[in-house]
Amino acid sequence: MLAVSSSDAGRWRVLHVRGEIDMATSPTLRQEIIGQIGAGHRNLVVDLAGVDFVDSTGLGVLIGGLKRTRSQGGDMRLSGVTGQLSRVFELTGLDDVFTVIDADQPDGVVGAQP
Amino acid sequence: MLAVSSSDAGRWRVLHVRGEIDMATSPTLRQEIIGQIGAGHRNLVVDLAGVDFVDSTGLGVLIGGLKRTRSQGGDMRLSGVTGQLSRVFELTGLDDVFTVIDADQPDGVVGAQP
Amino acid sequence: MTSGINLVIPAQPEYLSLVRAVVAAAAALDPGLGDDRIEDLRIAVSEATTNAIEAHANLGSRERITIRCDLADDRIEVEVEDHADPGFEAGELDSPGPLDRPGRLEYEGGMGIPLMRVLADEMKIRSLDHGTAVQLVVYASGPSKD
Amino acid sequence: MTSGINLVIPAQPEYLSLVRAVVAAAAALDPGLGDDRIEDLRIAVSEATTNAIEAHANLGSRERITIRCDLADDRIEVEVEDHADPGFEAGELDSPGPLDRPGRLEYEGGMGIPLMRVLADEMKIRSLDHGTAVQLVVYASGPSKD
Ligand SMILES: Nc1ncnc2c1ncn2[C@@H]1O[C@H](COP(=O)(O)OP(=O)(O)O)[C@@H](O)[C@H]1O
Ligand SMILES: Nc1ncnc2c1ncn2[C@@H]1O[C@H](COP(=O)(O)OP(=O)(O)O)[C@@H](O)[C@H]1O
Repeated sequence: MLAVSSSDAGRWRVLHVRGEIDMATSPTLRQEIIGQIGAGHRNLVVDLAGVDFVDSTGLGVLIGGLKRTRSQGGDMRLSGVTGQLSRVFELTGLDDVFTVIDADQPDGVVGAQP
Repeated sequence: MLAVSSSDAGRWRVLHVRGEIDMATSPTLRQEIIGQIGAGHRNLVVDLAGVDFVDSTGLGVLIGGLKRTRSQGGDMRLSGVTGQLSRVFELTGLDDVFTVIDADQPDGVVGAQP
Repeated sequence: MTSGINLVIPAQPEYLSLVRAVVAAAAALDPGLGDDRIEDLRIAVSEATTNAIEAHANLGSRERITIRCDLADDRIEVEVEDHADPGFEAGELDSPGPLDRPGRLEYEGGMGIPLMRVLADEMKIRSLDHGTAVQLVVYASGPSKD
Repeated sequence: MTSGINLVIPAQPEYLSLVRAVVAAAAALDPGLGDDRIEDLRIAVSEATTNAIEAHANLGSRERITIRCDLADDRIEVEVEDHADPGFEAGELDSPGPLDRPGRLEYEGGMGIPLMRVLADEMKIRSLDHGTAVQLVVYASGPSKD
């Protein structure tokens, strides 16, 4: 099960993801990211606070999103990376690739780094 | 997993049960009930508020406890019977056999019906 | 059976909660099955597996128990197959006492099969060459068994 | 293998969460395995099963995937066996790229096998006659793989 809702924080479009991101659900997230970029939202925050599992398929979708936003002159950041997520981000070296922002102060941090 | 702790409410000994009561765990509950009766506690309340599953083996242990306390001139009552538990109690007719007391006011109801 | 799940477990009670978790997860894949019916199936399968474990224990058998979940469009079928031989005694199946027969509550056992019968929409017990198969069916749009 | 659990699932991604739940529940029966190691095993088995499902999908195969959990005193072994034939291409197994090789992050895939390698204490891939078996071992008192 995966559910995605969205909200705005300044120039950032925030996608709030809930559930597990694996081979079954990652196409939903990919479509959502592509749809947002297509609708003109080149600056995305993917809020993973409601996600308790991400597999390599899900990591691939996040990498793809990062590359897509950047190729449009935008950017993608993550928040809510804890537990199992921080473990796989660390093991794959993705913690160095993604800008992970503090879930408690998303606006502040996001606003401070345009 | 099954965990049992106990407390006193007037003349009643209250067993607070947590976990699932099935073939794997019901021997623990049976031993606990027998031990309490052996230690002189003939009036027992089994608080099932922390239990989310009871199978027929568990129901059998509760019936056994009721009979054992009564054969010693005591009694056994239940509290916290909700969800899956109320379904199996209803289907087996045990809701008519056991006195189920309100978990919110255990002392009051227990004290009122010596 | 290509849309089915099989689970094979040792005939030991500590695996019961795993069986319940698998059945609940399998049943949740059927969009037509409400939470109440999933719960009914979960209880019924737990009872059938308990009986199978008990039958193995009585015989000291170390063989394993198979739980097959078969999801069809309109129903979920679960079969619990054990290898405890001999299985049911002759006649035992003909008169499973109803839950409300007078005096039944004098006994601390004997509630498993009657519970399965009221919880499942269909329940069949088959004697195998070297064991027993209990089949439990719950229909997605089945009559509420309450 | 009498203390083992087998799970057979259709080669479809919606069964992945069930596989993770079963592996976690099986691993939890091993008192020597901490929550962190159970989590490592759960991720690794999920990756192996994902690859198996993908291999079946690529071939349009409708056969099922078997996940065997074998609990021993000092370790838990899980084997994921698929029936996607041919399995790995020759040579593919010899050079699984490490996670940190330069440019690897240019690709959105290729993280599954490296993740399994770092998460499990042992990982072996065997080509079968008609498929692939991936074996993952986590030791109860094994070296922390952090
Ligand atoms: N799988 C089985 N193999 C052999 N006998 C069984 C099996 N399941 C049930 N039985 C028999 O049917 C009886 C009634 O089962 P049940 O209603 O579940 O109550 P209980 O298990 O408490 O006796 C059991 O005592 C056992 O003799
Ligand atoms: N069970 C399998 N059967 C056949 N090929 C496999 C299997 N598992 C992995 N592979 C091959 O190994 C490659 C690398 O796998 P992996 O590291 O998990 O990354 P990804 O699945 O993202 O490509 C796969 O692309 C596939 O070609």
